[in-house]
Amino acid sequence: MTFIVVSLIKIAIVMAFFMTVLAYLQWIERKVLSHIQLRVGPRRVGPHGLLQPLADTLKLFLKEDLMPAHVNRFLYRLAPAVAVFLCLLSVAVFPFGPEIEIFGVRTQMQITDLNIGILFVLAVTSVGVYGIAIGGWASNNKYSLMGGLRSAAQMISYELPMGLAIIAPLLMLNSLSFREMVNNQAGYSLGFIPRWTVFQYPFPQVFGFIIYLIAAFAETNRIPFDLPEAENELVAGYHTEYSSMKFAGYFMAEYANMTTVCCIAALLFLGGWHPLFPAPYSNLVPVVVFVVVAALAFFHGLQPARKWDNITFPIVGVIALILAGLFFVPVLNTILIPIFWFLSKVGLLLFVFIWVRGTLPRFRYDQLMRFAWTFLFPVALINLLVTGLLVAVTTGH
Amino acid sequence: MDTILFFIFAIIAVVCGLNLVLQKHPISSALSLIGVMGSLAVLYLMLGAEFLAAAQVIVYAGAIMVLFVFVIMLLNAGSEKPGGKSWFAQIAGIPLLLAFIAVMGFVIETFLPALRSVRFGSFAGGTAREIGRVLFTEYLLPFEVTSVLILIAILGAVVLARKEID
Amino acid sequence: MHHVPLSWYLILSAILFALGIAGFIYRKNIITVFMSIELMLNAVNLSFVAFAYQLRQVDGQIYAFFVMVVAAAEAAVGLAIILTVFKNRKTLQIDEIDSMKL
Amino acid sequence: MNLWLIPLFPLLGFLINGIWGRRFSKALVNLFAVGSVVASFAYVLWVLSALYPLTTAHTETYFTWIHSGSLQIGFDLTVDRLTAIMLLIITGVGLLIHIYSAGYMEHEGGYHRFFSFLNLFMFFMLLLVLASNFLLLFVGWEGVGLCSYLLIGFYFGEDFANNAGTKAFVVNRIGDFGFLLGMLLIVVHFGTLDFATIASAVASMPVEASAGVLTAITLLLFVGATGKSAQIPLFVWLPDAMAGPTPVSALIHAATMVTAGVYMIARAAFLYGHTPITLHVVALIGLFTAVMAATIGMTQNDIKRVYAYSTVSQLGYMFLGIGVGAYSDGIFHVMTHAFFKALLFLGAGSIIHGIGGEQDLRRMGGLRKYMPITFITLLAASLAISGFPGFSGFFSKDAILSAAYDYAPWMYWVGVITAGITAFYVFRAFFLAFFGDYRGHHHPHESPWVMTLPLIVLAVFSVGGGFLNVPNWLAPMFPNVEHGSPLLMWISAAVSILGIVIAYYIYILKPGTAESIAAATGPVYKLIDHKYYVDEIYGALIVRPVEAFSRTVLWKGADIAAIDGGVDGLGHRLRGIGAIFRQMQSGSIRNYATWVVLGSLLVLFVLGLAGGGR
Repeated sequence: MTFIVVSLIKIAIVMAFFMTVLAYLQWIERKVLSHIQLRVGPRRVGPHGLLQPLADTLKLFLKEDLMPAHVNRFLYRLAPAVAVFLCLLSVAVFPFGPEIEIFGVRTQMQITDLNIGILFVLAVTSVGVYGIAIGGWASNNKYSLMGGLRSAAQMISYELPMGLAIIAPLLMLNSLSFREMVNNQAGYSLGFIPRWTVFQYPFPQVFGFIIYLIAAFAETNRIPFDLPEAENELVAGYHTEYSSMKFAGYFMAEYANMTTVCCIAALLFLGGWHPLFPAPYSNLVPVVVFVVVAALAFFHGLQPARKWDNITFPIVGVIALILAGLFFVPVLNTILIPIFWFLSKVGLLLFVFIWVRGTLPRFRYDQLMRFAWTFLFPVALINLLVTGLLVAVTTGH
Repeated sequence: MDTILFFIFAIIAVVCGLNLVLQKHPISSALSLIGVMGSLAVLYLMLGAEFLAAAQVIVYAGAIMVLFVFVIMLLNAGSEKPGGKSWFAQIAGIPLLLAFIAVMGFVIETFLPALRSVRFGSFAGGTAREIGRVLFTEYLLPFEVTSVLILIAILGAVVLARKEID
Repeated sequence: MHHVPLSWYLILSAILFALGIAGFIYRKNIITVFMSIELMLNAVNLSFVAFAYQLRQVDGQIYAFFVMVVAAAEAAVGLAIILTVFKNRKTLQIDEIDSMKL
Repeated sequence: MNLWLIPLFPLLGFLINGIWGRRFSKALVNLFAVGSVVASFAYVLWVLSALYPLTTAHTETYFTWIHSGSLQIGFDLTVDRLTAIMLLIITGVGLLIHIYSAGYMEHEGGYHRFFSFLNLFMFFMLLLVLASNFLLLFVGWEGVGLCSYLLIGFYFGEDFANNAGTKAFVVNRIGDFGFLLGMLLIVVHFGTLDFATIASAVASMPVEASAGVLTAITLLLFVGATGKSAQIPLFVWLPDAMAGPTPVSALIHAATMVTAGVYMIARAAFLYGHTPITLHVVALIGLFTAVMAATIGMTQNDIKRVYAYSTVSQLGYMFLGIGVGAYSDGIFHVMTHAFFKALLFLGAGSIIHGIGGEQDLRRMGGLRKYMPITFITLLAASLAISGFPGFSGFFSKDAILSAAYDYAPWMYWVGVITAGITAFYVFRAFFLAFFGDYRGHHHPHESPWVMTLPLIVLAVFSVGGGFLNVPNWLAPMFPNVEHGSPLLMWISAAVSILGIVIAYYIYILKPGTAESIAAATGPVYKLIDHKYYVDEIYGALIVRPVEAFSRTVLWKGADIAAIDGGVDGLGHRLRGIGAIFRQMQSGSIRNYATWVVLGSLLVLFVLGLAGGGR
């Protein structure tokens, strides 16, 4: 009985946190992009536009839910639902912390631990294609059909290199379940180099990581590969005919996919919740980070550039200090530190995504496909072969 | 718990199967086929075939059915025109079908010896490790042959489907 | 009835197989026929796995795996053929494609 | 003594003339043709003089011709007293006829072809006579049949010649068939075909009172003889054989070939001795043939046909002689007949030659003024054939008739009457040809000496032939029993003279009486004139039924219905079955699907039944 209750609680926590992250991810992206492009980004709604995501969701929610006449009714509604459902599904298997003891209940900081975890995620991503393909086809207009087909084709093409890139670290971690993978990445070789897959002994998976990231960009239709819904070419690609909530669904699906992909990368390549350097010192890092944030906040608060700066910045500074204080509570410590490291890695990767979006131009469709099949796929294969060879040699059996 | 799961997914599978047969438009029958495959994946898990379940979803639902959906979308062929079905099929179709199922049921019930009852987890043979070991030792030759088969299939598909550039 | 006897799985696979046959014979669109064949193959896979469970051997699953691989190859080539058929004859109705001449 | 030289000379003549004859001049062809026969005749005389007493047969074996299993047939030739006579007749008369035909064929086309065939005939006849086993005899037998076909059909441009040739050959073949069966029976029964061995084997066997193996053999051999020597059932071919040139008729259809049958039976006397039934049959057939042919001869208007029917009749006498057991008398009559019948034919030839190819007696007459030599020689021959006392015919025919009297008196009286009829029709032809005034529109002229010389020689032999006492020459081979009282001789002579007087009376004194008698006798005359409708009967009984049978049963029935029907039918049925299966290739994929499912269910069912589920 406790199992159900505990898992329900865990699900509640994770979903709440995950949904807020999705919303604010949109905000972060717009802020970062604007600063990259030397503009300010959303500032009207709430301090520094912090309430902007709330406004967006309300807007989409309240908009009239159009149902175009010539559309295949059932499939038109089914497509966004499928897209959203699938991308939220894979969060269930991500561990973000070791085994912990709270309120007398020993549990894992993870919704569930499947011993075929990675396969489950792969399956979900491969089925994810339907959301877009059927959406494009159901809206019954040429642009969305072409958009749907192209994005489906792109996702399938990049699924292969991603799959191979994922298999390579598995050879070294020799387990399919995420928890065991992360456990295998614990420890430090030569004292200070963390045994993350990226730095692990037989063959550091740097290439695998890079290939995975590139494939990830393609999977989530992010900038360099976002041709299908590129505004100036196919109007809006597969979700041209969609409005309000259905459009919001696709929008959310995109960001959810992005975070999922980053979590996988963090777990597979960057050692999940293991800190960068050995224990005693690494515990201080989160405190230092928050203290620095608080200092910056107060500094800006003192020289208000804008009308309310002198109020908003100090508030931010105080919050940062509180957070820093939390890390000193011994009970919370064991929980918060792993979460901190895990989230910082995921945050870093998300920043990379947004950063890339702000800088790189868009691929043409045929370049995109040729790049996948003639370059990425062979390199992933070679990487897999070399890893296999070295693992076989080193483990010696 | 197992029986409930079995019944849910068995019924889903049968309903989707029927849907596949009865639907006019190929896209809806394609989706119902995906439903069947999903429910079968779950049944495989019930029977301890984890790797196969994942493979079923990835290969069948994720790749093959995508091809089907692609082709249906590309060709955009409308739903079937009614009529043209032989009178024999109309009349004798359903009873024959039921008769076939009844016969198979009878055969399964009587001929096969004591069959085990399915308890989830009682046979964990289907793990990736076990399948990998067997696949690359006992079944290495078939594995290589099928890889060649797949290569040929790809070449065939490419040659058949490419536009004549002339 | 705490657990489900294996024979129900077999009966389910029989039902699916029968549905496959019905589709295979009854439908007029090539793609639907092709899909009913896939359904039949899936039914066979199910009985493979069921017997693998019964005999406590993993060989059944290996066979199912190979069936899946072959089905993939077959689907690839079959769909390519359907494409060319459609390109040449502008129709997918089986009854209209009944002579070698175009 | 290499007897094989005798047949070799004519063979060489045949080969030389046959191959290069086309390029030779007529004289050169004559040289080779007649030369080879002269050489052969001379060599025969030399051999006979060397072997003079020849009481026992002189046999020479050269090589083993056939050796299969127990049967051993050698190429070996025999000469004994019987062969000597035949050799003399063949080469002697043959030579005269060769000389005669040199003149007769002067202005005929295919000169070298005629003589090469004639030489070939001589070769086969000599081989037949010299053979010392049945098979070699049969080779000669077939050879002469072939040559008669070739020579009858000499004018192959004419239809009647071709038909006559074919008719002769077919009828002969039927006879030969009987002969062959007889030989096979001999092989089965005695294991060999050699005369000497068979004779010694038969000697110890009892005389067959009832019909036994020997009777069967002799009867079958006799069938062969009737075919070759034109007796009752198979004589139809001889009258038509007159379609050939006259020397051919003289040599083959008078002197030599037709006597082959008589010679064969005489040669196989050791067999016939043991089968009285067959001898009785031979006698009867001989007698009836004689009577029947003689009556037909009376009404014939073509001179060669008259002499053809007289040949058939005289052969009947020879078989009568053999049938009643007087072998030597039969052979004696063969010799005398050879002389006067050859003369008759050559005489007719010179008449035809003289009046430009006309053969019809009604368009002749008064030729004694134009052809004195032919007239005299033909008179001698006619007297000889009708048995005028003192002439050769009288001695041989009378001997046969008296022997017949001892055997069965009624045969004697029938024979004498036939002799009278013979005398009548011979002299009828003689008077029609030579007396009265010439009814033709040619200018008759005497034949050159090259034709008349043989006539004269033959006339001498016809007259003097009777005094060559053949019976006692053949005594050692055939027991010669003295028989018949002189009274019988005088009766037969008187009857023949009576025949001559009647003919003289009808045709010379009162020319119109022939027609009146013909009108008076009405139906009987018509019956005889139409040769007893024998050809028509054969046509109706054999030819038409066989033709009808082959058309309806064999052609329509077997060929079309059975064979064509079967083959085409099979093809048709296969197409039918094919059509059924074609339905399956309807092109509709749904049909195929249904068949696939049904097939798999069937297999499942069979496996279920057979396997039964372990």
